[in-house]
Amino acid sequence: MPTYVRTDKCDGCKGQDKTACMYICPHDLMKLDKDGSETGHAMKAYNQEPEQCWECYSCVKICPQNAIEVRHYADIVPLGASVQPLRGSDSIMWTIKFRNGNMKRFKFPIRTTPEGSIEPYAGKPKPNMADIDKPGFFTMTSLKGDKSQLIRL
Amino acid sequence: MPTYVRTDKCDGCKGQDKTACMYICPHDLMKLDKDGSETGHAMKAYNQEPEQCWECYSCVKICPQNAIEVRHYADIVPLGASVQPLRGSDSIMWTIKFRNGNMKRFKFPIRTTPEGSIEPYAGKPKPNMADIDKPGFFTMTSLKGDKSQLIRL
Amino acid sequence: MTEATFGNPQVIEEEVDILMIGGGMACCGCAYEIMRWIEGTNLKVKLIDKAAMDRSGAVAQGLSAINTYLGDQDPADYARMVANDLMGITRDDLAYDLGRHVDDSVHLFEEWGLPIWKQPGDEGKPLKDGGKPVRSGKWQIMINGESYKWIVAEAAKKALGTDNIQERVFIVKLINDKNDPGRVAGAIGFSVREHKIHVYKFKACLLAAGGCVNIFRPRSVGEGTGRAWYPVWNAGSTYSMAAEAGAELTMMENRFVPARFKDGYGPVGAWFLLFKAKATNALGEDYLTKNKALLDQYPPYGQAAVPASCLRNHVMMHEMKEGRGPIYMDTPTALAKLAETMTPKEIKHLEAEAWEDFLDMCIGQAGVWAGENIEPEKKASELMPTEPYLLGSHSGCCGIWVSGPTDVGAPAEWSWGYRSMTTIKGLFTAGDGVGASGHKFSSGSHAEGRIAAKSMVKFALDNKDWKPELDTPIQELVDEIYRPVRNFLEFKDYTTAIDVNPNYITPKMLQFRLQKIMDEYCAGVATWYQTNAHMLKVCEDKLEMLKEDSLKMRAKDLHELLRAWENYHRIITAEAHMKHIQFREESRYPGFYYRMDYNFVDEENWKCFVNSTYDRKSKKWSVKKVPHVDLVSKPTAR
Amino acid sequence: MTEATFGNPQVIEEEVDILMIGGGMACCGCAYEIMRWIEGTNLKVKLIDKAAMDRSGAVAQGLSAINTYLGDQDPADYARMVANDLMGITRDDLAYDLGRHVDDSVHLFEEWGLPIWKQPGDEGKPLKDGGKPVRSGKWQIMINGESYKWIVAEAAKKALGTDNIQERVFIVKLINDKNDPGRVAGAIGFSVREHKIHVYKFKACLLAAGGCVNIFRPRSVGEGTGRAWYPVWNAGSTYSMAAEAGAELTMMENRFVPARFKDGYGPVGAWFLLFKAKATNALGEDYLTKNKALLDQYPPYGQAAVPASCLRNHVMMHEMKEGRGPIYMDTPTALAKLAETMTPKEIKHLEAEAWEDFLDMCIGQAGVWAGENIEPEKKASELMPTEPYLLGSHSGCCGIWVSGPTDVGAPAEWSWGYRSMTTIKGLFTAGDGVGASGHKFSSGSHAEGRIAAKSMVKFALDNKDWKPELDTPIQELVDEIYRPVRNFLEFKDYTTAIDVNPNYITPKMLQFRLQKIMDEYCAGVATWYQTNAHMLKVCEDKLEMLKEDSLKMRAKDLHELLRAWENYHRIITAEAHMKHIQFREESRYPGFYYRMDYNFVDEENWKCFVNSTYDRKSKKWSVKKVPHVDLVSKPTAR
Ligand SMILES: Cc1cc2c(cc1C)N(S(=O)(=O)O)C1C(=O)NC(=O)N=C1N2C[C@H](O)[C@H](O)[C@H](O)COP(=O)(O)OP(=O)(O)OC[C@H]1O[C@@H](n2cnc3c(N)ncnc32)[C@H](O)[C@@H]1O
Ligand SMILES: Cc1cc2c(cc1C)N(S(=O)(=O)O)[C@@H]1C(=O)NC(=O)N=C1N2C[C@H](O)[C@H](O)[C@H](O)COP(=O)(O)OP(=O)(O)OC[C@H]1O[C@@H](n2cnc3c(N)ncnc32)[C@H](O)[C@@H]1O
Ligand SMILES: Nc1ncnc2c1ncn2[C@@H]1O[C@H](COP(=O)(O)O)[C@@H](O)[C@H]1O
Ligand SMILES: Nc1ncnc2c1ncn2[C@@H]1O[C@H](COP(=O)(O)O)[C@@H](O)[C@H]1O
Ligand SMILES: Nc1ncnc2c1ncn2[C@@H]1O[C@H](COP(=O)(O)O)[C@@H](O)[C@H]1O
Ligand code: SF4
Ligand code: SF4
Ligand code: SF4
Ligand code: SF4
Ligand code: NA
Repeated sequence: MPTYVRTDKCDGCKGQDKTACMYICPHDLMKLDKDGSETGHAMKAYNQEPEQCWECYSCVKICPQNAIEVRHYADIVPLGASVQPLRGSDSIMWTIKFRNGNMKRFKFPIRTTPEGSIEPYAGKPKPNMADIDKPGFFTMTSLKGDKSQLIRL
Repeated sequence: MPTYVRTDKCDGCKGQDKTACMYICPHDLMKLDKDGSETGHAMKAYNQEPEQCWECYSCVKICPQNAIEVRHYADIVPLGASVQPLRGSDSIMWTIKFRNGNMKRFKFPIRTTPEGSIEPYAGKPKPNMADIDKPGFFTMTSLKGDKSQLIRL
Repeated sequence: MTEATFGNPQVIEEEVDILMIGGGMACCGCAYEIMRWIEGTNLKVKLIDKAAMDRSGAVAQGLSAINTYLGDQDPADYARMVANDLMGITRDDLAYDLGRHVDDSVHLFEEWGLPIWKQPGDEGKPLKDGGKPVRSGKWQIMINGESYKWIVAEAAKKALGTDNIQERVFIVKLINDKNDPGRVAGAIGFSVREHKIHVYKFKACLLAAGGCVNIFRPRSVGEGTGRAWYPVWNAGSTYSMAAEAGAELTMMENRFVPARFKDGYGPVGAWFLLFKAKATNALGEDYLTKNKALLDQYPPYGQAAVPASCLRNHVMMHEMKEGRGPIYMDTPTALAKLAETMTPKEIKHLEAEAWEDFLDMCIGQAGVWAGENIEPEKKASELMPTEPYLLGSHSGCCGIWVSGPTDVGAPAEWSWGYRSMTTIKGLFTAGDGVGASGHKFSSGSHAEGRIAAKSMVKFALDNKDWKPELDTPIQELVDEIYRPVRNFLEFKDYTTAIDVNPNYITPKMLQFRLQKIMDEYCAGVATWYQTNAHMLKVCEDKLEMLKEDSLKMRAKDLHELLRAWENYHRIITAEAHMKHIQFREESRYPGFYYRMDYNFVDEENWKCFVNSTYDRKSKKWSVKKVPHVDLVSKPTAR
Repeated sequence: MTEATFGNPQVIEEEVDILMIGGGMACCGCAYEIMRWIEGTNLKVKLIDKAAMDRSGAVAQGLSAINTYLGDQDPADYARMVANDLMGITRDDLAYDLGRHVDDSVHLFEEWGLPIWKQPGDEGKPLKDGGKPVRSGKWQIMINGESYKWIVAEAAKKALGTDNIQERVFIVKLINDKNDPGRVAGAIGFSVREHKIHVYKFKACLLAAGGCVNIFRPRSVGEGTGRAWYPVWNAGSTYSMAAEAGAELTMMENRFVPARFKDGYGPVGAWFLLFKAKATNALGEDYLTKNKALLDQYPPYGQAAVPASCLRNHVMMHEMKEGRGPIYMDTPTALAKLAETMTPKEIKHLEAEAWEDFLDMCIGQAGVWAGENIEPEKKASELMPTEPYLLGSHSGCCGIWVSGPTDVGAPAEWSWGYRSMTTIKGLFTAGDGVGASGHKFSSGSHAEGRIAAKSMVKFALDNKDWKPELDTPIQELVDEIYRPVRNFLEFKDYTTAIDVNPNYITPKMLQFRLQKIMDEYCAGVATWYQTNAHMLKVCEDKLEMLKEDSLKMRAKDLHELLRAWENYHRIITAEAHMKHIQFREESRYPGFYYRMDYNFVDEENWKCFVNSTYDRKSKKWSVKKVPHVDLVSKPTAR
């Protein structure tokens, strides 16, 4: 199920230094063909090693042009289906097209806080250096557990 | 064990219409890169689908420049060995280099008559049209076989 | 006329009397025999090979033995051996007929220049004149076979003449006659060198395009995909084109799973027979002897002097499954034993013979030995069963149902027309094409081509005034053949990478998909050759979708167009194989495949042929039982 | 300075106090905890990820459940479950410690914005405040996890600050201290974006680069090679770099072979636990119930309420081998049963949940369903065991031997230094890196990273004045890392096609060769997970040659250089796995692998850890037994 990039949609992230798809792919697959020497399509991205694609959809979800789609692994899956997301700030919409033409749509929440809003230590206690080699976290100093269960104590 | 073509040896069969390797490969693998657009090496041949090479050595044996060699399938065989023939008109010489550097050489006959010398029907009888729907060949009209073995006759 | 381009081929029509499709052993035999019989008849013949005859087909690389040479032996004995090796279900009429013809082809090979090993003292003496061959086995003789095909092709080409040969044209389909759907009238194919489509009309046609490889997943996946035992270029064209033309297939459930040297798939015959090597399990046990009880479960086939090939596999796999692998060919012991009575010079010669066995027919195995630093006198080599192949001339017997000889006592139903003709009028076959026989090998395939040749001449003469008319407009056929090219040209710019595109599929990925389906559901190596009705049903459904998707193959050049159509042929062949295995509710070939829901040989209900026909319009198969009869006496269970 | 080019990289040296290698769940946990503890200490930290933290590691795609959340349950019970699932041999100290820490990380996730499903009535109530989760199983809770990693990474990145993060640098090796070979002093890696090599010196290092995939051949071969269950980018860097630095590994014989939806490898947990679906054989039989006798052969592990994961596979494979496959997840029955008491709206919701389970964590499986026209309410789906993976945080427990907590009654030998430190001074690990525990999952890995964080701060403070010195000249390391590039530049024009060259090997072919060796000899899918001492010996010899040949890898660009070093890490990891399986003379994990020569669990002789060390100079492994002790009471055989 490797990704492919639609020629009509990709704008090479407007010539920015780092394209969104290259930035995000955990397996370093997406590549911008600057001069078209590799694909014939200058300033557009492509998947340089489709047989290593995990179909994780990270690039699909992040592409600002929705230019990336997925064609299920052709050596496994019959042709004609597609699974395409549209990821918003708090939810994701999925459109599933079956080989036989049937369609399904789903929407799921993805996040309850605005993106970028996390303040890691806001309202959290300061750690106590005296606890550094004790169990527990700075957020949690008392630990659960019925110690009588530990038969060698 | 796909074939490879040595850049320093291949002369593209001197720009002839049909190269020897393209002529002979039973699987249509060898290809002349006329303008270098496919390999960077103009007017030299290459194996266009190495993962389909049967290692039959047909191209290796026929190349007039001895430009074709074989590197054992890299996903199967440890590196460093080679098996290289030199095919003459009546015999073939094999040089086998082991991974550990050991060498073996063998020479075997391949043909007892000069190449191109076969006269298919010289000295052979003419067929008798009356025999056309009987068993046997024009070279052989009596057939072996103890018919009593045939239990339904 | 505008110049032909990619996507816009020139169409060339031609009419002959007899067409040969293929340029392998069978067609070479046919070419040789036929040109002599048509001298003075005005019949026009043509041979079409997808490759170059000098090195096309299964013998491209050479061979180190001729496996069928009877010498003093009786054809009835030969027919018995063939039947036992194929678990009892063969056509004795075909095997017997082959047995009484085959030696003549071998004599010709020798005359043409093929070096045949002789017994000491008989060195210069031709077989024909009583020269004693070096027999590796009861039926096999040793040769220096590097140039085997080159020699046989030279004779065929000389006989035919250059004008009657067309190389590098791949035949895609047979075309039925407009007025008689039970008859063939033509064939169509394309050049892989020029933008040309060739249409041939004919009265008779020999379809002998070899067997089928690569419908099952091979054991290696990268560069090593090329390393199948059977030559990667034989793509089931014979079976698929015959089926599409309506010819009855037989025993398509049969397959061949050779046990071979691991990884290189080098031949084992010479090692077992000539060098008398033993195969052992990892503990050094001679497992064939040890597991006699397993062989006894399959009387009489397991009890013959040489147990059936599939049963030899069965026992080997038993050891592997029980965890006593790897299986080894004990080459050091065999060579040491032979060397006991030898001079140093003879020992050197013996070593050369061992290497030549590979270098003559499976050079890749020599590569494996060299890469792994294996010297056979020092280190044993692993054996391994390969993925399954479909063929009819080696130790397998799938193929087309043909009309047999009339003088050997066969039932009338086995000979309905011209010798070697299929159930479709005008369509003949030989070699790997002929089903329900097997063990013809190179020599027998050549001989069978010659047998067919005469019959086709007779047919053509009998139909002198008949004119072939195609049942389909040529432009429709051309459009179909070039569809993969048009798929490519239409959609290639839709995505930025030509290999990943929702509008088409590359032939390579389609082939992988086919292989995955067959491997996982139709008893490939993934399941240790096991299947059952449930798995076959899944297989059936998946193949159906694959067949639909085959219309979406793309071809970016003529080479890929070749791959596209080879794969189409593979799909049809695979489907036939699956349908037959589905139909036969027993496990006739343990070691080749297991129907786990009927894991036994059922002599009472299934000692019969299974035949099928395909309807290319409805895309449906019909499968049926056909009674089996022995024409020579056979041993019974001990 | 001349500009850096391909083949001539710029070398950048940097010194920090604490380095984190990896940016997955464990390193994100570490980053969060550590930045708080070092406030005001002047300690300098840096995190290096080969990818982008937002979507790196196993959680890149998201997850649909958090599999470790204790809630009201006791850590001792958790430790019991972990031990049973891993056939008795786990470190209770580590599991117990994790169990008492893990919930806090889950509470943070929820606070940061991860949607966690709640019981009706508790919708808005956080877990922390007693909100009742929707439990799929005893330990698992359901989430809307598409953005799980994005959220966790945001917190970690905010905590760290941009300057302390370096993405797209692949760490190749750890460097030992010049004066103390039992200590690490640095790490070296290269950028896949710029021609730069990065050398880091440090006092302490958290090596948490995930587990290992693709040392075994995957079940598909073309485009589908990318479809492993485990993320293709985790390449055993954790185990191999630790081993090369001299750290003791433990339980490297353990592996995880998940049973998954066939072809897409979609998760089964929610189907079994939340939807209460049953797995059946092709005949519709509930094989787990039917084969209770098989489970009873492995007391007590097969007799628990939830039999050990490997044993669930064992029973499933038994059915497949007996020819009763395919195995199905009976989704229609499960959904119909749930729907019995539901409103149409609830049924629609249920359907959405079924799809979300895939869409949140294994979108490819949704693709398989769509491509095959499968609607789970109508058609059952096949299950299949995958190829083996090595990991320590899911249902597997291979990894590094670490120092445990001191307050839970563990033997003194289990805690020799700082918590989470390996046997190499300064080298810490977490998540998939920690061996002999398992079932930490995403939440536990995060928590374990936090546990390590504190310990590393302590270590760095205790070693404030210690200066790291590398035991190898940097230029030597640079030359080694760029060898594949130089192999390419030197030889690329020797042949006319850059991928076939006798002087080098592409990383892809090398990976295929590794996978072939492991698959065929070390109990991969090819042998149905079977091996024996003979096969392992062959494996050992072949891996040795492969290791030699790894010096000949080529890299035609930085992307391929990444693949080259990933594969080197895979080879070392594979070697460890093989050596451990070779050493443990029993079959501890039936269903994950079988030593056919010792096909039983041997509680008397092998109820022990197996630990190993590697010497990178001599390239030799030492393997030994380490006694096992229970810290919580365990059931005995019934
Ligand atoms: C593959 C193989 C085969 C053998 C062996 C080892 C190996 C590795 N061994 S050992 O195992 O025992 O080692 C043998 C041996 O030593 N001795 C022996 O006698 N026979 C052996 N065989 C068997 C013989 O080779 C075999 O029986 C004959 O060759 C069969 O003859 P024939 O049926 O004609 O098939 P072919 O493969 O030779 O020729 C096929 C031709 O068709 C062409 N073709 C195919 N499709 C076409 C299309 N669509 N259009 C046009 N042309 C299209 C091909 O190009 C070819 O010309
Ligand atoms: C693969 C997978 C995993 C899970 C699941 C499904 C699937 C398909 N499921 S279910 O089965 O039940 O469906 C889970 C689930 O639903 N719930 C759950 O809690 N956990 C599940 N896991 C388990 C967790 O994901 C797992 O336990 C944790 O992620 C482990 O954390 P950690 O040990 O940190 O590994 P990581 O994969 O997250 O991160 C690794 C990092 O290392 C980087 N890296 C790797 N090598 C490096 C190198 N040489 N140099 C620099 N960086 C270098 C990576 O980029 C990454 O950042
Ligand atoms: N173990 C064996 N015993 C007897 N004949 C064999 C054996 N193995 C191969 N043969 C025969 O040897 C020839 C070549 O075999 P192979 O190398 O298997 O293709 C064929 O005629 C086989 O039937
Ligand atoms: N897709 C989902 N998203 C969020 N919560 C869900 C989801 N599915 C089930 N739940 C939880 O499960 C319970 C039942 O859900 P509902 O059917 O929406 O009333 C509620 O408490 C929800 O919080
Ligand atoms: N059949 C089962 N019975 C009990 N627990 C299971 C089963 N299958 C999976 N699990 C658990 O469910 C979670 C997710 O499982 P999986 O989808 O297999 O990764 C893990 O905690 C597993 O241990
Ligand atoms: S993220 Fe989208 S628009 Fe940007 S380069 Fe990649 S495919 Fe093109
Ligand atoms: S789907 Fe995932 S693995 Fe595939 S290219 Fe996109 S980001 Fe990379
Ligand atoms: S036959 Fe040899 S010289 Fe001629 S093109 Fe091929 S490789 Fe070059
Ligand atoms: S070795 Fe044979 S298959 Fe390979 S390229 Fe040469 S002729 Fe073709
Ligand atoms: Na899962």
